[in-house]
Amino acid sequence: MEPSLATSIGKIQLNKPAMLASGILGISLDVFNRLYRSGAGAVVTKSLSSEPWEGYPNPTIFSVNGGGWMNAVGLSNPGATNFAKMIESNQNVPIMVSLVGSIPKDFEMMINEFKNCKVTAFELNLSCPHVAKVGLEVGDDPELVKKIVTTVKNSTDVPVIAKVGLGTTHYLNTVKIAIDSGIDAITAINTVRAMAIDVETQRPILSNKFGGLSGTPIKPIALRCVYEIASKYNVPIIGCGGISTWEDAIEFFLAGASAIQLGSAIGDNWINVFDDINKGILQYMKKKNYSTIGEMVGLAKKF
Amino acid sequence: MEPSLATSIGKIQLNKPAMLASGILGISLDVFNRLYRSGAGAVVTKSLSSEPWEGYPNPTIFSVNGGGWMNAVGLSNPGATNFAKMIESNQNVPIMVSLVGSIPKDFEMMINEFKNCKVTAFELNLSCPHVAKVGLEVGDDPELVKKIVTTVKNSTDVPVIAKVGLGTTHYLNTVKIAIDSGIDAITAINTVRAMAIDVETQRPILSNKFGGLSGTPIKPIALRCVYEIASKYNVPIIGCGGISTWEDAIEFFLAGASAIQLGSAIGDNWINVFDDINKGILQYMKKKNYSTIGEMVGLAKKF
Amino acid sequence: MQRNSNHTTIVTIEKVIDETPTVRTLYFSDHIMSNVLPGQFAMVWIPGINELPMSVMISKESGKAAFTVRKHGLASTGLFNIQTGDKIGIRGPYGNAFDIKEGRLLLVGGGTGLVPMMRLLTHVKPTDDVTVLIGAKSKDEVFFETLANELLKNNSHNVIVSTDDGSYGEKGFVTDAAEKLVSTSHFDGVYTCGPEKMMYKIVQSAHSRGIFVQASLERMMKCGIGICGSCCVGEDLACKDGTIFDGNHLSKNKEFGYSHRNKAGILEDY
Amino acid sequence: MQRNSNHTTIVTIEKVIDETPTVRTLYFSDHIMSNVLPGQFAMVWIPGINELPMSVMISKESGKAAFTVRKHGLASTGLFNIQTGDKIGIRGPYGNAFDIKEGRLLLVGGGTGLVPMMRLLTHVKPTDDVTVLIGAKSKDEVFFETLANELLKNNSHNVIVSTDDGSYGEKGFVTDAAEKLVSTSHFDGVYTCGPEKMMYKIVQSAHSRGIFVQASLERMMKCGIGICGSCCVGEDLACKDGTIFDGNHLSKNKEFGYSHRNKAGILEDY
Ligand SMILES: Cc1cc2nc3c(=O)[nH]c(=O)nc-3n(C[C@H](O)[C@H](O)[C@H](O)COP(=O)(O)OP(=O)(O)OC[C@H]3O[C@@H](n4cnc5c(N)ncnc54)[C@H](O)[C@@H]3O)c2cc1C
Ligand SMILES: Cc1cc2nc3c(=O)[nH]c(=O)nc-3n(C[C@H](O)[C@H](O)[C@H](O)COP(=O)(O)OP(=O)(O)OC[C@H]3O[C@@H](n4cnc5c(N)ncnc54)[C@H](O)[C@@H]3O)c2cc1C
Ligand SMILES: Cc1cc2nc3c(=O)[nH]c(=O)nc-3n(C[C@H](O)[C@H](O)[C@H](O)COP(=O)(O)O)c2cc1C
Ligand SMILES: Cc1cc2nc3c(=O)[nH]c(=O)nc-3n(C[C@H](O)[C@H](O)[C@H](O)COP(=O)(O)O)c2cc1C
Ligand code: FES
Ligand code: FES
Repeated sequence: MEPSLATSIGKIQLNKPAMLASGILGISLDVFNRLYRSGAGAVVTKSLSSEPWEGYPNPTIFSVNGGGWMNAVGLSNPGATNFAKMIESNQNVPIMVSLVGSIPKDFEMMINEFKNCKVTAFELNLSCPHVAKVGLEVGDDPELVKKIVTTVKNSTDVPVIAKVGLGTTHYLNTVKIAIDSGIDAITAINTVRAMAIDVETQRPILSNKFGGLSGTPIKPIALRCVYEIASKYNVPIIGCGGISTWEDAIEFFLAGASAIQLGSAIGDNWINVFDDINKGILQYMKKKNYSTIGEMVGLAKKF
Repeated sequence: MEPSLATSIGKIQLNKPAMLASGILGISLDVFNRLYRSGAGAVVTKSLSSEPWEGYPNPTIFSVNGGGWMNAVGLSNPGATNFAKMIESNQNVPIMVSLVGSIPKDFEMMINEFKNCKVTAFELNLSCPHVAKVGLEVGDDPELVKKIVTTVKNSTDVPVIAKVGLGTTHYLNTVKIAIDSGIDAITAINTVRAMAIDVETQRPILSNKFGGLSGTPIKPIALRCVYEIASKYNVPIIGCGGISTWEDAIEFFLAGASAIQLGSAIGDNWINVFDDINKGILQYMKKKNYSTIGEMVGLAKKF
Repeated sequence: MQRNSNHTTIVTIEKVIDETPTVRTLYFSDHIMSNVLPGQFAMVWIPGINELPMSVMISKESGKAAFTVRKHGLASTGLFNIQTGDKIGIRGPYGNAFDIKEGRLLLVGGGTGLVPMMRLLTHVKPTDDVTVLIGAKSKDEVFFETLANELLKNNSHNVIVSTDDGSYGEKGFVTDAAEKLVSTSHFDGVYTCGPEKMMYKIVQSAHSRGIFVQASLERMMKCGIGICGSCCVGEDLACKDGTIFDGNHLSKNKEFGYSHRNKAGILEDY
Repeated sequence: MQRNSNHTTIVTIEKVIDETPTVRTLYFSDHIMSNVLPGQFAMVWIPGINELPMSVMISKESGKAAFTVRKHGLASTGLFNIQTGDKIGIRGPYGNAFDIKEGRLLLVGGGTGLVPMMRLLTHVKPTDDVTVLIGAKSKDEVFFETLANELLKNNSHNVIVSTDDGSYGEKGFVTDAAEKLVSTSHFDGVYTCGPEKMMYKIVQSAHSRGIFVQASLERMMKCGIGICGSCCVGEDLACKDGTIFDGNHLSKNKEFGYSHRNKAGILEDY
């Protein structure tokens, strides 16, 4: 039997396991359609806020010497209301809507905006490392995480995912609180707080000084987070961070992820990366005689 | 005037700013001499414990796809007593002795072993990410850090450095406690907890499963830590993490480091890396008209 | 070591030339930028201020390149105010290039949209017959007319300026002048860069007559390399799939000529 | 994509040959390992057990290589027990190579130290006159004698086995046999690999007579690439500066022949 690329992340069913990560190319329905055609199993939108945000001035993204990317786009986004209107017509593409906010009410309000949209899941960004008052500053506050997840879960029947990252408190605590508050799945990880300085002008390169490191450099870190979460908790996991090849994808499955997201790899290999990864996974499954992704998930945990 | 490579890290004076990081090639006085001749300003020893440790079985080190190294040598070391004997004859090389332990008494005892040795500084390893009960597990416990630093400072007149890393509590808290307890300088950062899985055999590659990521992938993270510490506290800083070129060194000076350490770069470029970096720094200083390293330290903070 | 085009290289501005009261050309030395293909752009870092996409302007001196910037908002004014000896950062080149046909060519440029047109002129064959249409609001906004004539001195050529107010050259919109040209004579290729409404009309004029036409699109750009999505035009990413698209493709794009996204990513009408 | 020698590649064992009751040779296909230089080693991962440095053994089939392992502690026993169809990981090759002189050559190997000697034999010139000295405790520990003769079938050659107990070949220590040879006839190069005490004597015998001699050193190895320091011999790192050193260098090294470091890095006498 031909192996299947379909996977389920708890209640979420996807035809293909590699998704577009939040913030990458993620502001237009036309582009979502194109990515879906290119082999993405789902697309995650840019993180949306209750009001439109312009984000930080440029430079907001650059390629790091020695691999990877650093960004501080500052969560620029058209706002949940504008965005919901834009994807109202969507029928085909599994869209996961990423949300940022500072208080439970922000999230409640935004989720309400999407009541007429076909949304596969909401992903709560509790882990952006470079914007004050949202992202990690929320994820680092256990009480707030609890309140937000509880509120969100009460506001919608759509599955809700919490996206975590390396903050000032231990991400495993955030995961635990999110699970205890009813979260459906975890995405791990977001970018890692970092910086770069231009030696000629002697100033930080990003306008925001600090940014988030993504791409190959963070893969070994992301993989250990997925493995740690999978070893400790029984929660569906989406692996994210530095994935750019099918081998990377398999590593994340073996560590315990049921699906993966990727962003930076698009900067290196453009959108064919989805197709390349899908093909590689299929070949691996044939060789190892798996018929479903699920058979691989967490296999490395037994060692 | 010819610029000078000499630098001071608080009370510590070095002729050259690039040091060998702990754990790299660091178990023999003959090798220390060789590295010193190759242009290292100082060498940090492997982290020593009160008893000899064999460390973990191999594989303990491997090169990461996409750059950098991952290791879980498990702090193998001959023990403080054996090591102190070995370096008793040292006259030339500025040696910084790195120490690991679980309780204040471990450190007190070890420092006592070195009373007949010429030691430039002690570096407390509060940040090894892959050995239970020591390293990060100590660094993550604020009360313990306070007790250890206080005890060590009372046991010796030699300058004491705390080496921090990304743990489960915020490293800036550890820095603050160390400073409040009288630390002389901070080394930032140690390796970052990470892992890799072999897709063919489907098992973690390191015998210890988890290891520490070092080399180019962690440079942007290390740099932001140095910048964050320098922006928040008035403490001499030694930058460490992914430094492999003179530009990297300058970035760390500009961020606020008075000296740097490097390890992984030796795996890529062998020990000529010290000479290459020294030459590059000198050229940069000439071009920018600096006569001392100190003039550069922290310049990027004003932005 | 080979330069990674995605890493910012710092260059020093060596010469600043005023083209008009609001447009300046800043020259610098950089071997890679001096040899980019016509239509390619760079991301230009003005330290402490911003980073902007800029078409790479030609220089007559080999190994040199330039940016021609119009003073507008904070960022472009920051670049405009850069002086000789100041440092800026550049990365790239990014984007595709014009597909230059042979024979009778028509180039239509408005404002700083003339920059890629000038580099295109350095790639035409001596046998080509080239018409350059320069559009401007008024006389004091006209620039690169002399340069265009100079670059074409070995070609059969025609450089026509039209100003909206008639204060210089022909009076009227450059789009009308273009329509007249393509409706009365044959062209093998039409190339345009400038305000989108202008390009839209040029593309319509040419494409509806089956003439090969290409336009270089401007969109909000943050990364320049196809990551951030801010430059999307329908399902295209201007920085990665473009910036140059041909008439065929553009006639199917529902955003071209009508709307673009602002800094927050909200679709706004032109 | 070119293989990064520092990344572990998984290979499948295709054949296992018993050399003695405690020594086995495991064959696998790997183009890079099949072509390493004589003296080079690999880091061999026995999944779930350990990773060990192993000299790369030759195979008669092209594109294949092997490891010849003596069952000793946990790790080597793990490798010894690997069966046909099992997978191991390899990275490398690491280390330098023998500097092979021309003329009259003497190779002295003890135990698995014969492995690099066998590969060296595949690099001698047909005009070389080659003597191979194989040392073993007793008859049932002798291996590679037939192989050595076979590899040298086109050379003027002499393969001599000496056993400590005289149960096979000449009776006595291989070091005495070597001393006798170098004291009675001229050699252009002497090469040795085996127990360090043995190598120490061979190096002394040859070096004191001004004969070019090289020995391949064994030390505790964790990284194989000059990071961990576990393999240091005086100021040398066996994995990076060696494993092969010549008599000149070794005669100045105060640890060679006397002491080595254990897994904790403590200097222990041989
Ligand atoms: C490929 C390309 C090539 C360009 N070449 C030139 C050139 O050669 N000379 C020249 O003067 N201008 C050029 N521009 C336009 C230039 O990048 C700026 O858009 C313009 O200078 C106004 O910027 P501002 O920040 O000063 O204006 P603001 O007042 O800050 O913004 C006004 C408008 O400018 C546009 N804009 C601002 N920032 C950006 C940005 N990062 N990317 C794209 N658009 C932006 C937006 O439409 C914005 O609404 C080019 C743009 C693109 C996309
Ligand atoms: C460059 C090199 C090439 C080698 N080639 C071969 C070969 O072709 N065939 C062969 O059988 N053996 C070879 N060895 C020796 C082999 O690596 C092991 O040392 C030996 O197999 C014993 O390992 P063990 O772990 O089973 O023994 P243990 O009982 O665990 O240890 C016994 C002793 O073996 C040595 N040892 C253990 N682990 C290592 C290690 N990682 N690196 C180096 N020494 C270690 C130490 O001296 C240790 O005290 C080579 C060693 C080196 C350095
Ligand atoms: C330009 C850029 C913008 C991003 N914006 C967001 C965002 O809005 N919300 C979010 O949760 N993550 C955001 N991320 C993080 C990614 O979703 C992802 O977690 C991270 O980049 C690691 O994956 P990668 O290595 O595959 O890129 C952004 C990343 C990049 C590079
Ligand atoms: C093989 C290896 C062993 C290490 N052992 C130690 C150690 O014993 N104590 C310690 O404080 N850090 C240890 N480290 C961490 C380094 O000192 C350094 O902090 C880290 O590698 C980052 O620097 P780099 O990127 O230049 O290697 C070790 C690193 C490596 C690669
Ligand atoms: S500018 Fe970022 S995708 Fe085009
Ligand atoms: S084995 Fe690590 S330095 Fe040689």
